[in-house]
Amino acid sequence: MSLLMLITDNWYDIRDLGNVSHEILYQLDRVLPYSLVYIIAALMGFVASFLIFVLPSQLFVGVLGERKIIGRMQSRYGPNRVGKFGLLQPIADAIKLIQKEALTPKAADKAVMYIAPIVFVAPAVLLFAVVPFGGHSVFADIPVSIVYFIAISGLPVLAAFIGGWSHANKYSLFGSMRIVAMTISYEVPLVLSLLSVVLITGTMRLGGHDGIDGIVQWQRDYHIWLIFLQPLAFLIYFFCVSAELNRTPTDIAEAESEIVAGYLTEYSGMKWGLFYGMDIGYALAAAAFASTVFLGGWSMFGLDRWIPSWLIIIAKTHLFYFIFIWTRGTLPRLRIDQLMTFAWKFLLPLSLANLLVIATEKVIWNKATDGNFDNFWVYIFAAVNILLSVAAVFIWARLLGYRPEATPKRPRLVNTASGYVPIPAPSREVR
Amino acid sequence: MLHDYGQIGILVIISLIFPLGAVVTSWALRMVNVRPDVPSNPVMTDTYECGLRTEGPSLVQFNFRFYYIALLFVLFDVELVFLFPWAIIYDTMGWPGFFEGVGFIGILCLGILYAWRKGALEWR
Amino acid sequence: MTVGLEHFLVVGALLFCLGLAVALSKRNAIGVLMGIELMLNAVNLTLLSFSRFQDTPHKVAGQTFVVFVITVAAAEAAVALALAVSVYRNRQTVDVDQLNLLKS
Amino acid sequence: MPTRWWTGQEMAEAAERLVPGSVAKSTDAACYLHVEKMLEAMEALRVDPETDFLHLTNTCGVDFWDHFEVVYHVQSFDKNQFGTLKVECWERDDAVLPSVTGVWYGAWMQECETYDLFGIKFEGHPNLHRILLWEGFPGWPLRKDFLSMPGGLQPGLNEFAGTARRDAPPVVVVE
Amino acid sequence: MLHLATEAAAHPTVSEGVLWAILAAPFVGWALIVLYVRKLPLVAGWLAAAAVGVACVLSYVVLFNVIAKGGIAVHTHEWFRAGDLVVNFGVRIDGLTAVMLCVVTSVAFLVQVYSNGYMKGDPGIGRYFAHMCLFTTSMIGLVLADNLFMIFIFWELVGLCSYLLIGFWFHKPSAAAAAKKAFIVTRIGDLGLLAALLLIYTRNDGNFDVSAIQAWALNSGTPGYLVTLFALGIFAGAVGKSAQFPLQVWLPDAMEGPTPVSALIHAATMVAAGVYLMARFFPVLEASPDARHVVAWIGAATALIGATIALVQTDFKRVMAYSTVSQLGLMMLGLGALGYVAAIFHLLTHAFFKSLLFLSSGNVNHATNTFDMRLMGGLRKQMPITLVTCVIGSLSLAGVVPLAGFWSKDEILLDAWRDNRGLWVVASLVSAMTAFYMFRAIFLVFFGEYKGGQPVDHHDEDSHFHGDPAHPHEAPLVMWLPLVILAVPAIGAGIFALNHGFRNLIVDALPLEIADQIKSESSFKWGVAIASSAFAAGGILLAWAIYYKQWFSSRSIRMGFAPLTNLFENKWFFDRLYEDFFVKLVLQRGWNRLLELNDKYVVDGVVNGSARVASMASDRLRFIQSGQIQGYGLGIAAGVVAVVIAVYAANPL
Amino acid sequence: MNALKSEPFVLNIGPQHPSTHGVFRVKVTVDGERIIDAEMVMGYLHRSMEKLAEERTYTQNIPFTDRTDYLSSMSNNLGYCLAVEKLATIEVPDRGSAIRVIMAEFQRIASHCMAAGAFTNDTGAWQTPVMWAFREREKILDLFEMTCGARLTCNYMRIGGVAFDLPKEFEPHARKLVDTLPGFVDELEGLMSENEIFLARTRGVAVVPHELAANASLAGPMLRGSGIAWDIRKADPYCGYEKYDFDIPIGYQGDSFDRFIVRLEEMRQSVKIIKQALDGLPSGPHSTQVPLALRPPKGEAYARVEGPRGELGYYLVSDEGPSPYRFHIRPPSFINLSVLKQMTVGHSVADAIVALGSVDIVVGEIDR
Amino acid sequence: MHGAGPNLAFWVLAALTLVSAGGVMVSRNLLHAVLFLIVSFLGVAGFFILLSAPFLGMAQIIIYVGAIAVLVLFAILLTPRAGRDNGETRWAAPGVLLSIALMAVLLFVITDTKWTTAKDAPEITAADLGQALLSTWVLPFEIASVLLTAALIGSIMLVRSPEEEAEDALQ
Repeated sequence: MSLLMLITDNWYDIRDLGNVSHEILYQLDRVLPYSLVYIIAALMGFVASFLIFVLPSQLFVGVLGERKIIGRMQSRYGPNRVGKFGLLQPIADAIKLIQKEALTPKAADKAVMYIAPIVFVAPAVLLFAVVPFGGHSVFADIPVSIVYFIAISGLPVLAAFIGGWSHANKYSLFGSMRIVAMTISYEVPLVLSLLSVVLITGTMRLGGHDGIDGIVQWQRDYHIWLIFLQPLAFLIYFFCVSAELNRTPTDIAEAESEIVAGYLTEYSGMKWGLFYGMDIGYALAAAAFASTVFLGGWSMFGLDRWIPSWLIIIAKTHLFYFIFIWTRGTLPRLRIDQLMTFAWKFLLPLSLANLLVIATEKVIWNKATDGNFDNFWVYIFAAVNILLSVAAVFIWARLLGYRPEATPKRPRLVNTASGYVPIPAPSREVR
Repeated sequence: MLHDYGQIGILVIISLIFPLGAVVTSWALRMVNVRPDVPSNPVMTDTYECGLRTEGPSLVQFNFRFYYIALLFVLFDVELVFLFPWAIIYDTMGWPGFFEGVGFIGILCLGILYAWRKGALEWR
Repeated sequence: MTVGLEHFLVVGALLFCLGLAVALSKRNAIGVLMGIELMLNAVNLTLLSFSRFQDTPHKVAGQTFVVFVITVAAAEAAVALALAVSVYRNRQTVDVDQLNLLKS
Repeated sequence: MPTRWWTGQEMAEAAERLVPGSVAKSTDAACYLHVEKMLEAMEALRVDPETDFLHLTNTCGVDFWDHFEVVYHVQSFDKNQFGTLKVECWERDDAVLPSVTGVWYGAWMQECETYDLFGIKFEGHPNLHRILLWEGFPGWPLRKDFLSMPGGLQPGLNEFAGTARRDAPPVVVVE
Repeated sequence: MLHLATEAAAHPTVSEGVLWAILAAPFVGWALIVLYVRKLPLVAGWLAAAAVGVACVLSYVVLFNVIAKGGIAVHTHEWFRAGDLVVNFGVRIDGLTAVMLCVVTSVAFLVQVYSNGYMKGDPGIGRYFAHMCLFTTSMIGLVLADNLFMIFIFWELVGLCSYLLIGFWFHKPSAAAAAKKAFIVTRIGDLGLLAALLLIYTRNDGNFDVSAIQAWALNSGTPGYLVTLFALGIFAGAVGKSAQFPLQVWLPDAMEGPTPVSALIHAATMVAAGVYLMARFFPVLEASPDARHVVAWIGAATALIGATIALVQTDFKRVMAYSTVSQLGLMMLGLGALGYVAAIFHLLTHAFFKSLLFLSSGNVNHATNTFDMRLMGGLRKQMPITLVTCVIGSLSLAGVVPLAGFWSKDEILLDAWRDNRGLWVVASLVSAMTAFYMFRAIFLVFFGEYKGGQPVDHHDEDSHFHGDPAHPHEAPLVMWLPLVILAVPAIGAGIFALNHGFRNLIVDALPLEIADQIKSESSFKWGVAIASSAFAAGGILLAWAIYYKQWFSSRSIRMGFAPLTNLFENKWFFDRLYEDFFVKLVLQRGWNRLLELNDKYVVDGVVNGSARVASMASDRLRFIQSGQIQGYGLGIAAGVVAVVIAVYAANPL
Repeated sequence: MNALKSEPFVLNIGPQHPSTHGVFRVKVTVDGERIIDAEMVMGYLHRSMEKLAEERTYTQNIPFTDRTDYLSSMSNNLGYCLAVEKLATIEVPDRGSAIRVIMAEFQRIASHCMAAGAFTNDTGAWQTPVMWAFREREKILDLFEMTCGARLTCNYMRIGGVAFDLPKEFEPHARKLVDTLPGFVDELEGLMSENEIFLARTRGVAVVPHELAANASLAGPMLRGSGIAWDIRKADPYCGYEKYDFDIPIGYQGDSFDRFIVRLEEMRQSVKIIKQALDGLPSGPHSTQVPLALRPPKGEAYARVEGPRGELGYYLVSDEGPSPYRFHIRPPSFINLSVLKQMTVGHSVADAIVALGSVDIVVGEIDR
Repeated sequence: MHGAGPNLAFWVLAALTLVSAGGVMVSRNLLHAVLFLIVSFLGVAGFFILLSAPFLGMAQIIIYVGAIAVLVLFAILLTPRAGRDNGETRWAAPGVLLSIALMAVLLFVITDTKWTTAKDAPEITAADLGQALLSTWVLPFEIASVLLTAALIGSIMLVRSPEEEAEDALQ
């Protein structure tokens, strides 16, 4: 029984839909052997955390919502034919994809080409295992959640790589190399930004609840979101994660207008569908992770006592996901050299600087408060860090040669046709 | 403790079954002839190159810059094995911990400075 | 049968021997390196098994050693693959059969 | 100030002044250059500050059954003037003219086009190839006698003699 | 921190970090230059100067601290432990160390500054500064080291750096050969040092600490022959590094390196290392009279040989080089004559005026594109600053009264007088000769008519010269300013001898019983001083008469002393001796012949019998030596298996 | 040794590629991602219009001109009609000229909408700017439909004037549209040229220095982007352009961004011209009567207009027959392509796409 | 190890790891070999977790699967003409035999030894690891960074092309 409690006490919180599962498991444990109940618990966790919380929101907010919102941004309607408001569009898409002809090029490495999408999907599901949907409702409450997240999120790039490599297509190879190069470049500042979060909270557990340390619990304790305390880390996280997810403006790996969808060029039918669907899955996972780490997770300044916590986290996730949609709808794509330069010369030094600042502050904090609970210093640091972040971003950009005022954005106007008009000297100098 | 990981293990199996199911369903539909069995046109199984035959080998030598990037990445990735434990116990260490960490990162930064200096970060 | 130390050691030994076989038999230098990585992994596995099962006062030493072995393995892989790439640039091959400059 | 359109005579005067002996004849519309001296004259017309024809607007060929004319429309930005130069080519089977790409780079594509459609070879062109039609296309379509070429297409035929597909060998014209 | 029991009362209080910083500053400079700024000559140069400058400033901090507090402080840490061998890594600070630190870093700093002018435009300038920094580092490490093991490490590093720097223009065959020669010859001496190290390891329980060794030597229980062996061992090392007879041959050839390198090697760092080592282990000499006499007489021989060869050299820089050999001989002589203070004092003053002289020779080369004195002359008009500084250096070296050289040389002469009159005679002779050859050089270079220098060979792309030898000119600021600065101590360093300040400072580095004994001796004797001044004046006057007034033709004098001049001009046939006798005769004819005979009669007898067997076996075994790693790996793994089986079979658990 | 670098290999951009705006092919040889050689292959859409035109009467040729540059049929019609009028010395009534100006300028705006939208699409902006541009273009096409019944291939101009007079509801609609268009241009400018990523992608990419631009016969926004103030409407006014007040926008250094902003500014200037033309729209006939079987006197004529892509010239030779003896189009986007190699070599593939987009090619016009 | 779960996990992981390590041995295509190697690494990571070292398990995934595998893949793609061939040398047969011999010896030793095992397995958290790294092993901790930097610099020097070398050959 005590062992069963280990599994089940994640699930007792009333607002977490937890008591239902608790009751079910408790009753089941009386009649069934332990290992069966264990597997049923895992299945229920999967059903709850992925099939209830994630998949519907992925289908209807991710697939449909993204298409709708981008459609609105582009002054068109978006899907509106299948079902009311096009609600059934994702399902129609899925049915269409499943029965589509699945082409396999003659030159392709068939086994690898089939394995790649499957391997691509699995980590997306696994990522949600550590996302806390409430104080106690987290699928696997492991103490190294952040490292788990980093480790698992590094896997899909391999799948994309071998998928692109497998069909012996030049565009795909371009895409594969680009996606790996870009992902590994952006992984470094991403990890460093998360490291600064770990540094300040002192724990690698994502969730936590009263009595157990965790990043969400830390944010609850100090009544502040880490986005205020570490704006720079948040920004770096955002850039890096959108690069790793291949979202515009960093979608060079599947750049439609350059290398014709890159590593996806030869994929069709359900295999392509898995890549496409799970792209959104990863975006949602990244958004959920970001909301947990930087936006307070399932906590809401005390409101979580009244609102179901999973509602809060899903709302925050989709809020964050909306930013992805927004950038995708509005921004052009960067070039690979610019992206690499951005990662290594801009984000990496900034994240190191951020780490340094946080480390210094943490020591000062520990000395100043002597280990006592103190909100005052947190707010001071939040203010300081916001100022420092803005300053650091601008100063470092300047140091790297960013001169916004040096680029005229309007053409010159002349009134007579008279051959070459030389650029006036000062403006030529600035440029 | 281990139970949580066990659940993750079960989730691995589930998450592999999940896409496998999609692919298998697609395959099953082909079996019942909902979906065409063989591609209707031999050109469809050609490798795509904007509607032309592929010229020359597809797997060609790539830019060595990719390798530099991978090297730098390995460097920083290994670094995090050291830095996460450092960050966890940072509270208890005070200034010595600060200097140990800064020294560690500082030496790594020498590496990246070297790479920067040698132009390994330029993407030509 | 309850799994104990021996089981892990056996797995480690088997992995090590597989790695050794790969390292000794492959013609491609990169293949050889893969064998070496397997051997290093086997060593790590063995170290952790002892750390987990052996009753010693310095239990954390096993993990620490694994950390350093991982570091060394990463450095080794970086340098060895750089060597392979560099050799390829100069000789158009990474076939260890043909890399017999050591031959007296 | 509208463009000053130079007559052929004015053009001939300027060309003669710059490169004596380069003008073959002149009409109201255009100035005809000698083939031997055309490049020299064109270069001179381009660089001379008076004429300043640094922009080759248009180049095309015209088939007059017995000879080809290649027309060069040139203009100046600073002086805002426009002129027409012409060169005649009396050889039909092996029509060759010097390429003006050395003078105006902009003739690159247009000479290719003229070669493609008229069959006039431009000597000195860096990469003279059939730009719109495929290599091996029989005949030169814009010649007036194209439709009556031996073995060729008669009006009303729905299949064109030169329907060489990508993989098929080029059609050999049977005399 | 470990205080010696005898020095518990007073010890330098300077923090350990400062000492490590002195060691680290040039090292960091080296690392930065090698990694980042090799391609930026200006940055590299001034970075190197700055790095050494930092070390220099800190050295003076240490020196003043030591002066204020006196005594010895040892900061030691365990470095590694292999079995019962414990090797420490630490620093020792006392008067001797402090003085050496200041000498090394000051000269090195000025040389670095000078190099910024001298090496301008050289394609390998980044490499140059990196090596210089590393060289300074190793010398500082050598001086700071608190145990023999570390001393040995830095000792070898110094050797390596000297190899790199002498062979800096490695595309010149002569430079490459000189570098090799220096390296090999000093290695011969290092064998002795290694032997001494091993001796300590076996006989002193592996305790390499300097203090422990000193105590070991002074302990009455230690067998005398051991102390003598140890002393001779380290002296062998010093003979190699400090170019003592019979291993002095490398030093003049080392002139092939850039002139600032020569200045650094010959004035402050490498050659001084030998003297420093002997001074560091002075108690050992004290304890072993036999060793002491060997040191003294070898020093005397070296001094004499160096001085005589210097008399006839035509190359300005080689005059300096042989002068260095000679002066080092004098220092060794002083040490052997129990003149600990005198030798170190002479090392100090010599460092200043000899680097001054070397740098001025560099200036002269800068102006004339040659070192050959026969092609110079009359440079006093064009190069007044160089002339003045050079004359000051020469006067100091000659030992003219108020200048620094006088006081240090005088003390050596005094110690020689006290110890052994024969040594005194040699030393006096050498000092007279010193005065003569220095002023011979001065008159040849700066006075008379200018003879045109060496025309620039424009086809020689490696040529370092970038000027016009037909119109010599004064060197730029960075090149004459160090001269002027160095001239100050060359004039005034004698002031330290006043009131026994210097003596008290460095004697504190010794164990108490010896220190007291030395402190009780007087350091000045009118008779000796007057005699030495007379010798110096005589030498100068003779040079003036021959080379300025030309009252006697140098040619006729040369004829008159034909056999001697022949001997001197051929460097006492040392090179010929080594080349012909050792290399050709002994090695090639003797040893090889022996081997050949052995081959013919012993080996062949065996081999012929087994050859067939061997060839058959090798046919089968040849594939093992395929040059393929995997074959070797296979062998290793098979060996492991065999060993495991063997071990397991031998001790079943 | 060659193998020390990455291997050069051939990559086909087109004919079936999203960024070639039709069936156009650039065969690039790339070394890693850097282009070391670029070769254009075209002709996939060749319809031999110049030959066809020799068999048809002068009036019958007008629809052909629609189909060369199908994004700016009005300008093409106008150029052809001007050429025939010049050949046959036909006067056009003032109202006809003014209507022509209005239509040509609307067409320019529509075409630039397409150009700017497609260009931003090439830089990777995911469809949004192109959709916004299409929205405005649709309104203009609505006007065309209202006037002549066709949206894309209008066939509206006639020799001696225009086909029909403006419908009475045209003017209010046009005025309304003209009022909103500058706002739209500002919007597009705010979306794109205030965007750092867009700047980074286009600034300094595919630079055409002004010497090359002049020597390579470039025209239109490509020429003006390189800093050459040359506009046929100013230099050689036709249809009464000398009466309108407008400016020529020119760029700074001839990079892709300059060409883009020149196009945006031209849209503003066009709006200005349309406003003036609407205000001063004279009354009277919209066309002179011209015989259907027109037989111009023997001779030749070269007439040009400033099309959206540059100088659009028509060269006609008449032998007094009912159809032109020689009919030649000076296609601006064809000639503008001649610097494609110079623009792309040395840049990456992504930049090549941007360069191609900044040329604003229309394959119908290139291949004719 | 108590309970059915860990035991089952052990056997599954052992099968996964060893089978895919065997896949590295037998696969002819080098890229397939890398994929097998990745699976093997993942299995070892699972073992780490099973051995109560979750942090190291994650680190194993991050470094071996995330970084080193990518490095190997890049190295393969950068040496294209060397072929994807993963064939054997003539040392293969003796090498395999020797491996079997070594395996036999090791298995014998393992089974023959009486191992003393601890009764309880206290959790070693990342914090403990950090404490050990920053106190007992602080010098190796710092030197590890030096090692990594040296490896980076050396690798970059090795991979640099002759053109890049030529730029600063003389310096």
